[in-house]
Order: sequence, then structure tokens, then C-alpha cells
Amino acid sequence: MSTQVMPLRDVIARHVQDGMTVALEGFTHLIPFAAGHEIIRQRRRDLTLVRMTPDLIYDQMIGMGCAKALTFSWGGNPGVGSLHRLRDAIEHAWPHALAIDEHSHAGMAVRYSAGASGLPFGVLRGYTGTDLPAANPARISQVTCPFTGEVLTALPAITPDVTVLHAQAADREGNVLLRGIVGASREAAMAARTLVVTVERIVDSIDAPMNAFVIPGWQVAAIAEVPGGAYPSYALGHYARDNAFYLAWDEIARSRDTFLAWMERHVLGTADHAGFLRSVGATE
Amino acid sequence: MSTQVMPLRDVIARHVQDGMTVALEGFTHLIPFAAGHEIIRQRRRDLTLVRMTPDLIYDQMIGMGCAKALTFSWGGNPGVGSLHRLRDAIEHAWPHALAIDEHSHAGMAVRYSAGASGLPFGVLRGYTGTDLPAANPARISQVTCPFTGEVLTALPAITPDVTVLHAQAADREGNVLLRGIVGASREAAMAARTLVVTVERIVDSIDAPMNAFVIPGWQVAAIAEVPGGAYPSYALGHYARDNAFYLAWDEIARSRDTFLAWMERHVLGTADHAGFLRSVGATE
Amino acid sequence: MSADYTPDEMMTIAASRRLKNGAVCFVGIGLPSAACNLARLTHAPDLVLIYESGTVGTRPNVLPLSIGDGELAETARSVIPLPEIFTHYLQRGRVDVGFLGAAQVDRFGNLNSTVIGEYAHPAVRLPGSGGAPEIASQAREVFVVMKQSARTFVPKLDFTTSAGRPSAIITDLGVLEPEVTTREMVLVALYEGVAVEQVRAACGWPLRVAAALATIAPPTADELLVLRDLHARTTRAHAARVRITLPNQGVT
Amino acid sequence: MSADYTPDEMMTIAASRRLKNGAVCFVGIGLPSAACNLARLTHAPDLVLIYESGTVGTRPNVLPLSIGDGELAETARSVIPLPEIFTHYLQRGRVDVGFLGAAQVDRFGNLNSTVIGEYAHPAVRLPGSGGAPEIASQAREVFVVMKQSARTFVPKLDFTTSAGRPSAIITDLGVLEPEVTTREMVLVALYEGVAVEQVRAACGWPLRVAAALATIAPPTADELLVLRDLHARTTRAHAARVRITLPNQGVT
Repeated sequence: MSTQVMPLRDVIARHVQDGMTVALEGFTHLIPFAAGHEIIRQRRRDLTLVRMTPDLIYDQMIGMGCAKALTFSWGGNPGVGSLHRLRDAIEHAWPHALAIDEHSHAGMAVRYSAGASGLPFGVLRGYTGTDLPAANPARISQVTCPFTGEVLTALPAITPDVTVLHAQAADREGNVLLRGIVGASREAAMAARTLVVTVERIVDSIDAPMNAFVIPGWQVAAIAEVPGGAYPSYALGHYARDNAFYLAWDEIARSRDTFLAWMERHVLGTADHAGFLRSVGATE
Repeated sequence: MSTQVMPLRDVIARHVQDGMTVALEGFTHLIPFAAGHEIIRQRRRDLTLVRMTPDLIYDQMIGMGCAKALTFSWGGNPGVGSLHRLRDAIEHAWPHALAIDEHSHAGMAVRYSAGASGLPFGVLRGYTGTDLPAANPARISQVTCPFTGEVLTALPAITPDVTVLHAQAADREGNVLLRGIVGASREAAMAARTLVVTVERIVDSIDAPMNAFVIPGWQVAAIAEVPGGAYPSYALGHYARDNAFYLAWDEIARSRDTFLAWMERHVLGTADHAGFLRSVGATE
Repeated sequence: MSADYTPDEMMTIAASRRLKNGAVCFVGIGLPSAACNLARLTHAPDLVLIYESGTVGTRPNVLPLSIGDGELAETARSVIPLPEIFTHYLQRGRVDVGFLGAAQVDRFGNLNSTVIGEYAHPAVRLPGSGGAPEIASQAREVFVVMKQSARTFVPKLDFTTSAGRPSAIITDLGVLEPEVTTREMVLVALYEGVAVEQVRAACGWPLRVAAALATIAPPTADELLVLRDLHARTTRAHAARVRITLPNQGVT
Repeated sequence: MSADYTPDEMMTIAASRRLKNGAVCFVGIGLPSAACNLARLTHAPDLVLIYESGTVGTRPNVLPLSIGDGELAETARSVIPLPEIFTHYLQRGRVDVGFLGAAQVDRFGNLNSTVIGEYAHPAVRLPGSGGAPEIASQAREVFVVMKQSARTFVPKLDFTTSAGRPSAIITDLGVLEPEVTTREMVLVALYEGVAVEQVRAACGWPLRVAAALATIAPPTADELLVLRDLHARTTRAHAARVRITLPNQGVT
């Protein structure tokens, strides 16, 4: 049950296997980019990727051929526009076909919450009047309230084989502290069969305030210390979101060639996240 | 929408009416005793009282005839034994009959969560093999998961007319900070049609840490500053639980006469909570 | 239209004027975020802004690029898990106003932000639902904000992402509102200098015009000043370089 | 039984010995809380204690009187809303060991903590379920801890509050465990100085005895010392007077 601290390379090698269902969560904030890049470096295949907002990290993983399926609720480059690699996969099956399991944010939240709660499904008053149920009949159904007779939408729980989070700090016992916007990280963590975490710093004491968002160490299978591990997303109290990077990505990802060249140079061509950060000029 | 700061007397007079469904929440910690006493002083009748753990405050309200019904999951004096007034109401209909709507803690949590979420019912994998469903058929039912076929327990949402909480602090905008054990306070607050709060202190700034349990002011209908408002329960950072009082209550509440005499002297016979605290010798 | 302000500025200001002080707004990124914060900084100081990332009662000094910028957390009254935004706030009926945009809108205000073309074989894959389906059905009142063109104001959606019934569609030319009996969106107001024919030409269905067609007052000097200041602060903030300090430049 | 320790102490110590280091325990008030903290302070320092009030990874220095004493929050790794304890921890399958007590137990380990007599017209109204029904069905392993008497170990429960299947019932006389084939609870171990007939007399059904009946070692000096220290600290802490300071002794 006790958390093992190890290099990120070993965390991914040990816990993320081909064919698994993997959720890298973090809503705009604390997106585990370093872990995603390591999954790309280790050439994982046939993953079912789960994230509310695929963001750049899944654009990269999909473009590099790691994914056979995607569960999501909003697949754009936040504040910028399209995720071109995600679009290319759906529109032209490049580099190969990508099955999609599409929901709304409210629906994804309910699915993670059901998974976190050990229930097979969750309920919401949503999707009414939309084409979502017809587009995804296997995963959007209905239940009737036994007390009022109201018909509500039912969605299956998500229980990732592995959830990966990035956080500000962990202590040597493996207790993890997240501060700021957490999105559905708590639910994705509790829904997972295995939880692994990258952190900005491993410290003697996380000094969590009362009622803070702390994940107890005994729930965390492995931790890697990866400073800057959320870049170009951000870690509140450590560094800001690199909005310029998000804007620049639109051009990089627009063509297959520039995308592949960029990934080859900055991700496959670097040994680890510190190498990546230096390569893209994101270090002091 | 904006919060009104007023004396507790006015909060209760304005927001708690005969016949309402009222939840005074707080799990062992931050139990709104002052508000409960004021409801007794104002001689409210026919309330449907909702609390996971009725505790001494509902023992007092039931014994004084405020309640026609009780929704609950554990009706004892924590660490001590029976709630004699609750028992007398159920066993001997004294001072009058009390309808009960009984659940487990998990069930009450699900019911509050459903109410907080605007859903008509909630789901859990519970009550299996117990006599609870047979004892409470109107409020314990089943639903079938449309994905797995598993049959689960369904419970109706709780949406109190009024939820009453006690908290450590509020600012002048009405933002409320709770620290420490919160039980189902968050869900009871969000489930309520009207939320009123007593606090130890009204301050210029609540200085809430990131991700603290803060209820935004626009959700709070009224606030009263009542130092010691949770006594003999406790307010973390202000005063401890008076375990001796809980022990002593066992004797006081055991007979109708000693109970009535005590309530007459310390609650009906005092004008407000400061008076109550002085009367029971709980002030410095 | 006067050269003193752009159609985008007029659209943002028209949207902001719709917000009553004290209202609880579920804010989307981009123009809605600009409109809400403009309202908060002008006539509606007690507007409560909720962003779906989990920030409640946010008072950002600059506009976020993403829905979860640090600025939103640091200026929020409360930062909560995202699921609670959709359950405890939106679904519980605590949101007064929701804003939506889309790639396509039809004459009843239904919206498409999912695909152009067939769902299974889209010509253009759009980002998808996000919070829209539940904002559309659960906020007390919904405003749609979209630039108008015959390509986006369409007779038939390729996909219904959110079922409509907005109380207004605020465009870069004017405002459409639902007719009481038919619920069809009809033109009820124009910006200064915009002609009805211009609006009709930028609509893919035969747009009907209300009997009483209003003209919306141009931006006040104060509205323009506050909006431009907000955008200027935002541009400066977003241009800041982000650099990570690696401990001893060591290998992680 | 030796005069060196009480049956309650023996029962607490026997229960504590069942806890493996690192196990995640859902702790109830009273004897389970004493047993879990004794284990944590002796052979199982990494025991994870969860109290239903919302405290996870608690390491109290004194035993709580209630399930939500401040001590539990102040020494917890994490203090979370109560609903998450039952959903994210218990129902999700994260709890290794649950402890239960009751007013009545039957030969299959089903428990009654609801009523003596008829539900609608009880002779004695007991506190009720609390967390018991779901602890009983969702913890990986359940221990029942109860003083034994023919009045409480009954052939038929007045009400089934929790459906049984504990892996052991630890009493003040010995330990019962389920027979593999029948699931009936049978006597498998005795404390030193206790006779089988004594246990049978304190059981309302014809108690069967396992072929191999073990004897449980008496408390070690260390176990007794740690337990008594814990109780002594607890008694001192609970005797502390609580006084509220009123600002200016003013009227609220």
C-alpha cells in the first residue's frame, strides 16, 4: 500500500501498459504534460484516453499514435481554436482511426463521480433535446426516478486503469497536496484502479491547511518529482500557464510534418522533462 | 440575493415557520445549538426535523414538542448512550407522536447529495439484507443500472425548507468559512431552499485558504453572530466539545420532570444564547 | 456604424448591458467572459461570476485565456471541484444567466458546436459540448452571443449540441429575441448604423423582424474605456514569458 | 481470569491484534477506537484510521468521545466531507477492515442496533444504523466486538440492521469465527482462564465449538501499558472544563 517514489520513466514503465484506459486529468491547471510526454517516449499504443478537455497533451499523444479511443467532453485548444491532431484523427483517421465516446462536461463529471463512488452508473438531468444520445447510444441511457417518475439521463461510471495527476507537492509518506483549480481531479483519482502522481516538489511536510485537497499516500501507487511537470499548463504558486505556447501550438500542430518534426525534436529527442523544458526554451 | 446580518431571534422568526422541514446539520462539530434553542423559545410546532445524528439538540426540540417527524440515521448520545427524549417520543408518544424516516449514514449522505444536486433521487449499494427497506418502504426503493443490470438502492432527495449551520466566521458580504469536520453540512446547505447560518465571529475578512470550505454570501439568506453558538458541541479553533455536558445530559433527560425543569430554567428562562451560556455556567 | 468602436466591442457591450446587478452568471471563455467582467466593472459590481473550472464569485483583473487560468482561482470567493459546479450550482438551479456561443444556430436558438457534416464522418470536427447542453437547459436565462453570417445562422443544424430557447441572441449587428407564440427568434433591435437588409443577408433563414424594432444605444465613453482597459491589461498579462526554474538544472 | 487485567482490556487487546500494519480501518467509537489506536501505538504504526465524520489517516493522541471530536480533525492527514467517506472510500472498496458492535447478534453475525421489540412499537428504541449496514457489506473484512450474554447473543434478531458475515466476533470471553461451510459462528478461541461452558452459558443459541480450540495469549506488559496510558490520557482530556468567552459579556 505504501507509495513508491521513483523517476517518472519508471512510473510510466511500471504502471501504464498498452491497451489500458488512462486518464491524465487536471482542468486547464495541473495538466500532467511530463507524464504524457513520457508515455509518448515509451511508445505506448492502443490506449483509451480519458480527459474532459483533451488539451494539447492528448493532441500530442493522439498525433503520435498512442490512442485507439478517446473519452471527452470538449476537444479544443482553450481560448485558441482547434486541436488539429485530434481533428486529423477523427476527420481522416491519421495516424489511425480514433473511436470517440463523447459527453458534456456535466456528463463527464457524473461519470467520474460514479466511478469514484464505486457505482456502475451516474444520473443527471442533461442531454435533453440534443443529438448526443443518438450519437453515443451505448453509453447514454435513461433511468426513471422510482419516487417521482421523472426520466433522467444515466451514464456509465468511468474507472480508469490508471489516473495520472500533477500536483504542487508530496511529502515522503506520499501524501499529495493540490491547490487551486482541481477540475475533476479528485473524482478521477478516486475512480482509478491505480493512481500515480507527478509533483513539483517532494517536501518534508506538505503543511496542508485544514480541509485542503490532500490525497492520502496509501492511495498513491507511485510518485515522481518533476519540476515544471505541468508546463505549458501551470502549477499555481510555481509558474503561470504559458498562453504564448498554446497560441504557438496552433501553427505547429496544423500540419502533420511540422507536428512530427516538433515532437521528434522536443519530446522523442529529449531524455526527460527537464530536457524537454530546455529544448523548448522554457527554463530560466 | 444579499445576506442579511441580524440577531438570531430575527433569523428564526423570519425563516423558520411551523410545519417546515428543517435541517440543523453539523456532524458532532459545529452543531447549531443556539439556533435550536431559539426555535424552542419561539415555540415552533409540527417541524419535520432532519439530521444524520439528532444529538442533544433534537432531543431537546423533540422533548419540547417542536417536531412532528424526524429523518435521521443514528439517534444516540455520542459516546454516552440513549437520547431519552427521542426514545420517549418513539416509545411512548411523549409529548406527542413522532413519525420517523430512518436511514443509514450512507443513505442520508446520498439523500442530501441528491438534494444538493437538484436530482429527485440518489443511488447507493446499501441496505442489502437489512430490515430497513421493509420498515420504510415509501422512502427506500430500487433502480436497475441500465448498463450492468445491477439492482441498487434508490432514496429520495432531501431538500429542507431551511438548513441551519453554525460556522467559525463570516465576513460582511456574508461569505461563510467552515473549518474542521464538516459532516454533510455542505450537502445540507446546497440542498436547502433557504440557508441561514450562525457564526462565532463576523470579521472583515475570513482569510480562507485556497480550496477551503466557503459558502458564498449570495447563497446565505441570513447570518447571526452568536459566540459559543455550537456549545456544548464545539467550534474548532474556538472551544472544545463539552464532553462533561454530554455525560450530564444523560441524567437530565432521563425523566420528563428533570428535563422540563432544565429546559424551563436554561432555555425558556433565558433571553438568548449568551443568557443560556451564563445560566449553565459555560462562560468564563 | 461609427468608426469609434468595432462591431465586436458593440456586441460585447450589448451583452454586458443585459446583466442585472447581483445575477449569478455561468461564464464561458471569450466574449461572454469579456461581457460579464465589463458588466461587473461598470453597472453590475455585485455580479457573481462562476467559471466551470470550479471558481465561484471570481473577480479577475485580466480576462482568462483558458477557463481555468490561475487569475480565476486567486480572485475567487471559493474554488471547488468541477463536478459541484454542474451539480450543486447549475443543476440545482442556482445559475441565473448562462452564455453560449456556437458554430451554428437555428431559428429556434438550438446550437451546434460538435460537427460540420455527418457525426460519424465529419467535414469539420468542432470542439464539442463542454458545458453547453446543461447550461442551455438549466440556467434560468440563456444568452447566445455569435457573429452573424448566413453560414452560421442556418436553417438546419448539422448536429444539435444544445437545445435552444435563449432569451436573446446578441450578434455583431443587433439582437434577436424569441416571439412569444412561435418561439422563433426574430430581429428586435439593431445597432446604430446597421440596416435591416444587412441583418437579413447575414442570416441563413428568412429572418423576421419585430413590429417594434429598437435601436441599441452606442457604447458610452465609460463602457469603451473600461472594456479597452480590460483588453489591454489582458494582452499585457498574456504576453508575459513563462520560465521554469529547475533545481540545479539537474535531471529529473 | 487473572486479576491483572479486565475482560474489557483483554477484548480490546484481542481485537487490536487482528489488525495488520498498513490496513485501512473504518473505526467506530468506543472499543473499536481503542483497539485501533492501541494497534497503531504498538504493532501496526502505519494503520490508516478513517472515522465516518470525515477524518482520514487520523492519529489521535487521546480517544474521542464522539466520532467527530476536534482531536480527530487536528491529527488527520485529510478532513473531507462525510459523504465522500461513504462513497469514495467505503463503497469504492478502499476499506480493509470495519468494526461493528450491536445490541443483538445472531449465529450468522447479523446485527441489530435498531429496536428491541417491534419496529413500529418498540420496547426499547436503540440509536439505529449509523454507518453499520454499509460497513458490514462493503468493508473487505468485518470484526464484531461485543460483550457476550444470552440476552445479546440471540437466536433471532428483533430487527436486522446489518447483514452479517463478520470474519470474527471478539467478545469478553473469546473469539467466534464462521465455519467455512455453514457460515455459522463457532467458538474458535478462549481467553486464558475462561471455560467453554462459561461461553456457552453466555450465548442464546446452542454455541458450537471448533475442533481445534485455541487459547489467546494474555495481554503483554507493553499492550497493557499502552492501553492504560491511552485511557488515562483520554480521561484527563475529557475532564477538561469548557468555557466560552463572550465578547464584553454582551447580549448577542
